[in-house]
Amino acid sequence: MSFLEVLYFLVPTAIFYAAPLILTAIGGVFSERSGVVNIGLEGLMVIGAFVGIVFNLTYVDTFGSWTPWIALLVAGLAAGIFSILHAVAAISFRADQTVSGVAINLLGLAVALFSVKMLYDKGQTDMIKVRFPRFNIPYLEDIPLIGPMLFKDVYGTSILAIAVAILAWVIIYKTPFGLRLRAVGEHPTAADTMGINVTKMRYIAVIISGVLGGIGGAIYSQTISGDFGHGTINGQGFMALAAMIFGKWHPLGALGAAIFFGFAQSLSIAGNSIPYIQDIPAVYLHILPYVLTIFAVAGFIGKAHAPKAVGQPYIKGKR
Amino acid sequence: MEYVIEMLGIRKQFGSFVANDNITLQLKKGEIHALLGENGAGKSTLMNVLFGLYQPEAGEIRVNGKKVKISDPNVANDLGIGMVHQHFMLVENFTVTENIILGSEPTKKGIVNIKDAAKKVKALSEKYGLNVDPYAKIEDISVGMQQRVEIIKTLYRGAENIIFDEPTASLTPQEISELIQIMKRLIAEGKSIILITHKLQEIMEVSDRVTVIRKGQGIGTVTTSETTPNQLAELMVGRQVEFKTKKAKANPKEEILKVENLVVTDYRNIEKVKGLNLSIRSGEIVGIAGIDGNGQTELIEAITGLRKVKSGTVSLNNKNITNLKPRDITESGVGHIPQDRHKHGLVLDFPIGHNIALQTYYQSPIATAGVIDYSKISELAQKIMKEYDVRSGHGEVTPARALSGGNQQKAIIGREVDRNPDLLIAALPTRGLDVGAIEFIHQRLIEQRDKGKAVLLISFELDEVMNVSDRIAVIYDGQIIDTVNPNETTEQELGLLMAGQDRKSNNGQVKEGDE
Amino acid sequence: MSNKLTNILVPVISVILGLLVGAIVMLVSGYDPVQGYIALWEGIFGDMFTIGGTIRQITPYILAGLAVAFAFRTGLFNIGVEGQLIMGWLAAAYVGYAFELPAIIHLPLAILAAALAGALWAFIPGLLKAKLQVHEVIVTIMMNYIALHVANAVIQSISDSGEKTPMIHESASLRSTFLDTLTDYSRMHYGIVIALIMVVIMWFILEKTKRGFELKAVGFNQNASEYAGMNVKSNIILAMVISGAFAGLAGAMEALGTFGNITVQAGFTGIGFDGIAVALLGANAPFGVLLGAILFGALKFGSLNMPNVGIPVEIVSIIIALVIFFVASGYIIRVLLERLSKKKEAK
Amino acid sequence: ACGSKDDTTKGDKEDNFSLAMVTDLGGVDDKSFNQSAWEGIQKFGKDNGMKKGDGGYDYLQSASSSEYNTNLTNMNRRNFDLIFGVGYLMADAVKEVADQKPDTNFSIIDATVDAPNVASILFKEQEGAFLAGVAAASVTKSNKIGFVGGIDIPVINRFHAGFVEGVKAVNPDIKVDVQYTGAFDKAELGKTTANRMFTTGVDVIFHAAGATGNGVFTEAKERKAKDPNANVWVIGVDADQYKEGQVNDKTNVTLTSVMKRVDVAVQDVAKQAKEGKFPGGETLVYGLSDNGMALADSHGAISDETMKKIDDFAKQIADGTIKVPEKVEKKK
Ligand SMILES: Nc1ncnc2c1ncn2[C@@H]1O[C@H](COP(=O)(O)OP(=O)(O)OP(=O)(O)O)[C@@H](O)[C@H]1O
Ligand SMILES: Nc1ncnc2c1ncn2[C@@H]1O[C@H](COP(=O)(O)OP(=O)(O)OP(=O)(O)O)[C@@H](O)[C@H]1O
Ligand SMILES: [Mg+2]
Ligand SMILES: [Mg+2]
Repeated sequence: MSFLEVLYFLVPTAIFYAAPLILTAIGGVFSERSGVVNIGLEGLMVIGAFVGIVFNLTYVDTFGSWTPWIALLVAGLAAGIFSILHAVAAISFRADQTVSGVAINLLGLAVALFSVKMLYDKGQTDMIKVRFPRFNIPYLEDIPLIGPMLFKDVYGTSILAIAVAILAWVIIYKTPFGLRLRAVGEHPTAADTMGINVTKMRYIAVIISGVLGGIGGAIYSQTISGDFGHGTINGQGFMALAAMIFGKWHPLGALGAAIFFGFAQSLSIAGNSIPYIQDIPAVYLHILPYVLTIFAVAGFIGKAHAPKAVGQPYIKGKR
Repeated sequence: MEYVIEMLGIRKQFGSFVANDNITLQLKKGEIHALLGENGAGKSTLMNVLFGLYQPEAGEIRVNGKKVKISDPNVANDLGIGMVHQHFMLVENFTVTENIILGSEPTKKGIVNIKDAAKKVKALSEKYGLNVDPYAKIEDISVGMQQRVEIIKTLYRGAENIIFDEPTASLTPQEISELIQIMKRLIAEGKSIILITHKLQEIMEVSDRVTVIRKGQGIGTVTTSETTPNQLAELMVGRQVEFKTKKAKANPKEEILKVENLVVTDYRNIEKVKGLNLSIRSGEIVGIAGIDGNGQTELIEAITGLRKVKSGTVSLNNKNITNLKPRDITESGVGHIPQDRHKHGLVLDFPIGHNIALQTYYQSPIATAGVIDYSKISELAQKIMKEYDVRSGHGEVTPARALSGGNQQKAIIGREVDRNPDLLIAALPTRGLDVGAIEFIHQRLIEQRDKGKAVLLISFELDEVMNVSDRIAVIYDGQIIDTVNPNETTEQELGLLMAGQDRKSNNGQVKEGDE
Repeated sequence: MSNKLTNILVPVISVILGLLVGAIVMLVSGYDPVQGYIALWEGIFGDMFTIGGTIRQITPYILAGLAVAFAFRTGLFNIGVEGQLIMGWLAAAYVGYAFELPAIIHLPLAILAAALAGALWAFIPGLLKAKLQVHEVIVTIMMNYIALHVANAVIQSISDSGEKTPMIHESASLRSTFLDTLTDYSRMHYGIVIALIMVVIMWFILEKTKRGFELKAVGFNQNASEYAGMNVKSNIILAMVISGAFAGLAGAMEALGTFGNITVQAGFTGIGFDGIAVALLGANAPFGVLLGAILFGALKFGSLNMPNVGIPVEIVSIIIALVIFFVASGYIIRVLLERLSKKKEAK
Repeated sequence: ACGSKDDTTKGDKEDNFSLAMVTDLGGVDDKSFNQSAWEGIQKFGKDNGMKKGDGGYDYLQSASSSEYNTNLTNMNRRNFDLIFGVGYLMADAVKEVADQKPDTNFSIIDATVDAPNVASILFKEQEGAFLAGVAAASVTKSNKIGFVGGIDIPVINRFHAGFVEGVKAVNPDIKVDVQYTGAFDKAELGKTTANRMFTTGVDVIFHAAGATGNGVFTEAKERKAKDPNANVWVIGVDADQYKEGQVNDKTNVTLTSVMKRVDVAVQDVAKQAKEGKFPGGETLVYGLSDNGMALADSHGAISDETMKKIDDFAKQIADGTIKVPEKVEKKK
C-alpha cells in the first residue's frame, strides 16, 4: 500500500468502526454528566444489538430497505426502556451506581440470549438480509485527497453518529437543558436550590444514554456482525466507556476518542500491507490499538476530570 | 409595621433530632434582621425551611401576611425569597453568568442566550456595585466575588427578601466591608434581609433587630440599638463570654522557625512567595496578617513540605528542613491546622477517632511492626476528645462528616497539639465558628505558647490577629513587609500595611516587633 | 428493627426476590419453576460432585472479587482484573510445567509467579495513575486486551505454534487424589484454602496494618492524606499492585487447579468482570466478598444442571443479575423493612 | 436428577444406544463445526428412531472453558453411551473425564486424546482448503488472493497451508495476502481486514475465522451492493456459507465453502459405536477421500472447466499423488 492508499483506507474505516462507539460513548456522556455512572453501556448495547437484529429479521418484508433505520429507532427505544431499570436503581433507590451498571450488563446479555432462545430456539439469530448501504457523495467525492478519504464509501450510520455528536455538543453546551444537566452532575444541591428537579434530569439523562447505547448496539449488529449471538457485543461497551473518559466527558471528545480507537485498530490492520511492518510478529499489531490508546491518554490527554457529583446519589439536605 | 415574612412556631426534625423547635422569626420590610446562634443551633435549618429546601413538621410561614406553603425553591423564588447559602451553591466550572441564569435561562431559538444574560448580569452588578466579571469561571475567582455572584443570583430572580447565611465567614475584612455596603444599598432599594453571622460587631454595625436561637429553641428578638455584644453573646450561649482572650505577656526564647529568602511558586508556576524572611521564637505567637492571596497558603505549604521550595531555606531548631517530605517535617516538630478542614484536615469518611490518629497511626504505641492496635487509637481519641471537648454522636467511631464544624476543628487542634510540636501552624483556625468555640481555640493556642512553643497564626480577621498574636507580621505580595506589635498598632494602620503601604512613608519609623 | 438484623435481611430478601422474579420468568416462558429450582439446587448441593464443583467455581470468584474490592476500598476502579488474571494464569502455568522442583518449593513458586504477574500487570495502570493522573479505567480496559493477545502469543511460542501449554507437573498442582475421590472428580482443588487465606489477608491488610490505614485514607481523601504526611503516589501504586496480585492468584487457581495448563483464549474468561459484581455484592468487604462469591459461584455452577432438565441456563443469568439489582437497591428494601416494623410496633 | 438412573446397566448398549455432545464456546448453532456436529447427531438419531433427551441424543452448551468438564460429566451421569466433545478447546477436559469414566466412550473433534475409550477425530482441512485455493486462483482477475485467519492455531494453519498450496498449484505467481486477526469473535476486524485486502486489489478471500469471518462477508456484500460489477468473492469455511453471502435475490458473493463434514464423522463414529466397534484409542482422520472434507456447491460461481480442474486435484489428493502440507513457513 502506498502512503496515500493507506490514508484512503485508514480514514474511512476508522470512522466506520467508530460509529457505534461514538453513539454509545455519547450516551455515557449524558448519563455521567448528570451524575450517574453508567458502566452498563455494554448491556445497553447488547439490548440494542439484539432488538435491532430481531426487528430487522422480522419486518424486513414490511419495510424493505428502510428496515435497518427503523430497527435503529426500535432498538434505541427498547434500550431506553431497559435503561430505566438502571435509573430507578441508581437514582430512586440510591443503589451504588456501579453495581447497578454491572447488573445492567449481566441482565442485558441474559435477557437477550434468553429471548433469542425463546424466539428462535437457538443460540444465535440468522443473518439479516437488508443492511445499511454505503455510497459515494456526488461531487464531494471528487475533491482531491479529501474526497476519497471522507466522501467515498460513506455509511449513513457514520453520518448519523457524527451528527449526533454535534447535536449532543449543542444540547449539552448551548441549551438550557444542557446547562441544567451539567449543573446536576457537578453540584446537584446548587441545581436544586435553583429549582431544577435533579431526579428528573438524571432520569432523562440515563434514558438518553439507554437510547444512544441501544442505537450504537444496533448499528454494530446491523453493519458489522449481521446477526446476534452471545459474542456479538464483546467489550464494545467498555471501549465506549473508555472513549467517554478519553474524550473527557465531552461529546466531541468522545467522537474524537472513538475515531482514534478506529484509527488505531485500522492502523494495526493496515500494517499488514506496509513493507517492514508486515514482517514484525502479528501480536505486536494486535496489541497496537490498545498500546497506542494508553500512550495517547498518558501523553497528550493527561488528567481528565469526571463530573464532580458522579456516582453519588442525590439526597436532599445532605452535605 | 407590617411584616414581609413571618415564620411562626416552626418545627423541623431530622429523624428523632429536633433542629428547630417552635421558632418564630418576623422580618420587617426594609430591615436587616440578624439571626444569631451557636454552631448547630439550627439557623441554617430554619432558613432552608424558608427557602423551601426542607418542609417543616409544624408551624406556618406568611409572606406579606398571606399564609404560604413553600414546597420547593421555585416557590420561594416566586415569592421573592432569595438565599445566599452558607456553603456556596455555585457550579465551579461554570461561568458567573451560567451560574446566575441556571434554572431560568433566557433563550433564542432554544439556545441559551448567554450574551443577553451577561449584559443583564453586568447591569445588575453595576446597579448594586457588585463588580463581577460575567464571563469568569467560578473556580478562578475569589471567594468575595463568588459571594457577589450568589447575591446577583437572588437579584436576577427578582428577590425582595434575601437570606444571607454566614456570608462573612470566609471573607477578608475588605470584602466584608464591601459586603456591608452592598447590603445597605439593597436595603435602600427597599429590599429586606435576614443575616446570619457569628461576628457580633457585624450585627451591631448593620442590623436593625436580632433574633437569637439556642439549641433549636427561639430565645427571643431584640432591637440592636438596645443591646450590646456581651448581652447578645450571653443570650446565645447562655453564659458570659470573654471576647478579649486573656493572656500573660509573652516570654520569647530561642528561635524555633527561621525562614530565609524563601521563594515559592503556586500550581501555575507563578511566584507567590518572593524572598520572604520570617523568624519565630519559642514562647511567642506570630500572627500573619494579610489579604488573601498574598502568599500565605504557599508559605505554609512550603514550611510543611507540601510544596517544593524554589529557593531559600526553612530551618527548624537550627536544622534545615527545606524540601523535606511532609512527614519528616512533621516529625521534626511541626504541627499544622490546615486552612480547609474538610479538604485537607480530615478524611471525612473515616471515623473521627481515625482522624485524630491521622498523624500518629504509624508510630508506637499505636503501631508495632506495621500492625495497628486499634484499641490504642480509641484510647488516644477518647483522651483527646475529652480534653478538647469534641462532641459527636457516637464517640470516636462517629464518621468525621457527621461532626459540626466546630467539633471537627477541635478534633484537628487536639490532634496537632497533642503531639506537642515545637512549631504549631494554625491557618484560619476559627473560620465559621461561634464565639464560644473561638474562645476555646484561642485559649489553646495561648496555652501552647505558654508551654514554650512557637505558634504561627494565619488569619484574615484583624481582631483575631490583634487579639491572639504577640507579634504581627504583615504579608504583602509574597513578602513580610513589616512586623508590628499588636499593642502598638491600630486596625487602620494594619489595614494600610496589608494594602501594601509602607509604614516608613507614613510615619518614618521602623519597628522590629517588640524588640 | 436492629441494624444487624436488617443487614442480614437485606441480602436474603434480595435473593428471594431474585428467585421469585426468576420463577415468574420461567412460568411465563412455559417452564416449570419448581423443576427448575430443584435442578438448580441439585446442581449446587446435589451430591459430592456438585458440591466440589460449586466450591471450585467459587474459588476464583473469591480472588477476583477481592481484587476488585481491594481497589475500590482504596479509591480505584480496577476493571483490569480480567487481564491480570490471564497473566497470572499464564505465569503459573509456565512455572508449573517449565521447572522441576519439589512440591514444597514448586507450588509456592508457581503461586507467587501468578501473583507477581498479576501485580505487574496492575502496576502499569497504577504507575500511570499516580504519576500522570491517567484514569485507571481506560488503562485497565486496554491492558485486558493486551493481556489476551500477549498471553496467546506466548502460549503459541512456548508450545511451538500449538494451542496450549504442556500440563503442569504434579509438584505444582493444587489438585489431589483425596479431593478427586471425595468429590467424584469435580476438579475441586486446594485453591479454596488459598482463597480463604487471602480473604483473611485482605481483611488483615485493610483493618489491621498501617499500610491498610494509609491505603484507605488515600482512597477517601488524597489531599488530607498528603497533609498527614502519607505518600499518595506510592499508595496508589501499591493499591493497584495488591489488587493485581489477588487477580493473579485467581489466575493461579485456573492454572494449578482447574485446568493444569493454559489454552489459547478466544475471548475473556469473564471471571474478572464477574469479580466486579462479586465485590459489590459483598460491599467491598473481605468477608462480604466471600459471601458474594459463594452466592455468585453457586448460582453459576448450579445453573449448569438446568439444561439437563431442559431449562435454558440464561434463566439463572437473569436471576443473578436481578439479585445484584436488589442487593444494590438495599436502601429501598431497608426503607420498606423500617416501615413494616414501625407498623408492627404501632399495633 | 443425576444419580437416580445408575441402575441402567451399560450392557444393553446394542438395544438403546444413546449419544450426546458438548459444545465449546461457539454454541450449537454457530453455523460452524458445533452446528455440523449437532446436525450429524440429529441425523443419526432420526435414522435410528431415537428421541431427543435422556436415552436418545442431546447436547449441552458451554459458556466458558471451565464448563467443559462439568458438562461432559453431566452427560456421563445422564448415562449417554457416547459423548462427543466438539472442538480442540475441549481436548483436556475430554481426556480428564474419559480417564475418570473408563466405561463410557468419548470422542474428541479437532484434537487427539490418548485414551482407550476416546476416539479422536481430525480433519485434513488442508485438503479442502487446497481445492478452495484452486477455485480462488481460477476466478481471480487481479492475481491477488486473500486469506483471513482467526487465531494463529494449528487447525487454522492447516486451512492456511492448504489454501496457499492450492493457489500455487494453479499459478505460482499469485500473491496470497495472509492476515490473522487474533480473534474469532470480532466481526469488525474481519470487515476491516477484508476492506484492506479488497482495497489493495484482492478479489477473492478465504476466511477461516469463525464470527470474525462474518465481517469478511459483510465487506464483500457491501462492495457488491454498491457496485454490482465488482469482482469480489468470499470462500466460506466449515459449513456451506452460501446464505451468508447473499447480497440480494440475484447476487451472492460466496464462491464456495470449504466444508468440514463433522456431521459425517460424527455419524461414522456413532455407527461404529452402536455396532460395538467403537474405535477407542484411535485417531480417525477425515479428508477428501472419505467425504470428511468437501467443497460446497458454488451455485454456478465456479465454471465447469474449473470444476473439472478441482475434481482432478481432488482425485490426486485422495489417491495420495498430491500431499498437502499442514504448515506454512511462518514469518518470524
Ligand atoms: N440534614 C440533616 N440531617 C440531620 N440533622 C441535621 C441536618 N441538618 C442539620 N441537622 C442538625 O440540625 C442542627 C442544626 O443545624 P444547622 O445547620 O441549622 O445549624 P446552624 O445553626 O446553621 O450552625 P452553623 O452556625 O454552624 O451554621 C445540627 O446541629 C444538626 O445536628
Ligand atoms: N445530612 C446530614 N446528616 C446528618 N447530620 C447532618 C447532615 N448535615 C448536617 N448535619 C449535622 O449538621 C451539624 C453540623 O452543622 P453545622 O452547620 O453546625 O456545621 P458547620 O459548623 O456549618 O460546619 P462548617 O464549619 O464545616 O460549615 C452536625 O452536627 C451534623 O451532624
Ligand atoms: Mg449554618
Ligand atoms: Mg458553620
